Amino acid sequence: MSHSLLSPPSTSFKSNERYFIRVSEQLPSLEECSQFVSDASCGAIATFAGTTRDNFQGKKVTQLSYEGYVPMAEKELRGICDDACEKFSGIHKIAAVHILGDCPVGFPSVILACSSPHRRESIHCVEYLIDALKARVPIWKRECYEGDNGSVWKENIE
Amino acid sequence: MSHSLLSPPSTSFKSNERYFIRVSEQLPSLEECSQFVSDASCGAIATFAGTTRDNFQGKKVTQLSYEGYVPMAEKELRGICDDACEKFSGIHKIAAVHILGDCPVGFPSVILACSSPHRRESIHCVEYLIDALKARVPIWKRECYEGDNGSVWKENIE
Amino acid sequence: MISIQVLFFASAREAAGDISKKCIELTPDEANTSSLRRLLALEYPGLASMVKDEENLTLALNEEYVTRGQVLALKDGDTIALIPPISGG
Amino acid sequence: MISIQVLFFASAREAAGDISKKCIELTPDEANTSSLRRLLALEYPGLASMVKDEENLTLALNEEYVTRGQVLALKDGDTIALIPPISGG
Repeated sequence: MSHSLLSPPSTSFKSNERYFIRVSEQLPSLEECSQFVSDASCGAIATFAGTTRDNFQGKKVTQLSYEGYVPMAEKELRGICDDACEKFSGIHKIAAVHILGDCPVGFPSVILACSSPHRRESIHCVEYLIDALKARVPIWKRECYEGDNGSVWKENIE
Repeated sequence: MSHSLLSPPSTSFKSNERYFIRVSEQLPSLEECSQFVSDASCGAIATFAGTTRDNFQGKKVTQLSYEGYVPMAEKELRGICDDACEKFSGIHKIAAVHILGDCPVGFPSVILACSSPHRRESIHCVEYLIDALKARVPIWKRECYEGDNGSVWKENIE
Repeated sequence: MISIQVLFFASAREAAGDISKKCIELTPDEANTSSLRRLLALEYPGLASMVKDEENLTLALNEEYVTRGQVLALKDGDTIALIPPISGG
Repeated sequence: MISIQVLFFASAREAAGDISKKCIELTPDEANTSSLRRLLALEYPGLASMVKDEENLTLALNEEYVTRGQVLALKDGDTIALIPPISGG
């Protein structure tokens, strides 16, 4: 896949679907998520990507490894998108994708993108989406530490 | 520039600079902005892209055309980034780029991206950045309408 | 007797001895989520403390969360998933 | 006499007859932003109503906005930009 410096809205990744939902070992790119939601009627695209950090409470993290209850995770993501569209009436399209399996430091594990005619709704929607995803979607991450420090299943506390 | 489906943090677009500021006819891509801000210490990247809408108050828009006071616009963007880093202490890096010249329907005119260890600050920062950009940065857009409907210089009201 | 499918995820999967999926038969008396928790605790001692604690392990019935405190009837062909605290994102 | 550079943008540029840049000479008495607005209104009639109205046109002195109501002294070599209402984004 090749992008010019000035990326036009690609037709290759367009769809009549309102949502692009995926929980899989192949995470779509930020550009693909953005292109999915982009639309001539929309002046705003907001995105959020969660990436693997190299540290947790002083321990060096080597990677995260994700497990998911895939059909239910995709169903919950769809439910979150429905809730978001009800809450933020201007939202046009949403992409919500999450990785499974290993996610090395610096790589994205989750990407959210949404579009709306005006900016406020997209930005607030993306915050709503990541909060809801962390609260509702049945996905688990194991954090792996350097050396003999093993690994632990994490828990979203917020 | 080529991206795999699972984009690693590229080293090609890394920089020791904290900010990537540009006001020019060649707008960097969303992926480049995201890669600039990505960092192993950060678990969150938020972005905002403003794109040309195809309509305004019932009139069909064919394109926007941007003019800027480039050195001052870049200076103001830098000032906005400094203010944002003071306001949101976790912000690691920021990209703030704006197009000049013609911007057809669906194309991005402005891209903002920032990274932070945790999600809340990046998302709030990106909202702060676009609000401040619209309030402070000396850039003007002319909206061009279909047929004989001419064009007008716009004014940010909010 | 009815037959349901139980899915184990993450720490619950490991606590059960790395079992991901198990078909379980229930008598009509046992055909509810509360009895199922008791049966799973007996069958998988490593899972016992977790599966008996609603704070720690949520159930999903046919891909819908079971609300805390709720006891739902189970019928033949249902799928129950054991959902330890989630950590997506 | 001092010499300053004036930059015209967007609607101000068009109102002045599509002039982007102009070198202007000021006497010591005129060497301030308030007098400059008056001189520009005389020199560019199309720009007059705009340049006399601080609500409508802001000045930037050497790439810094001049606060509304403020009158700043100008010195040789300064750059003043005429900033109509902005619309970036």
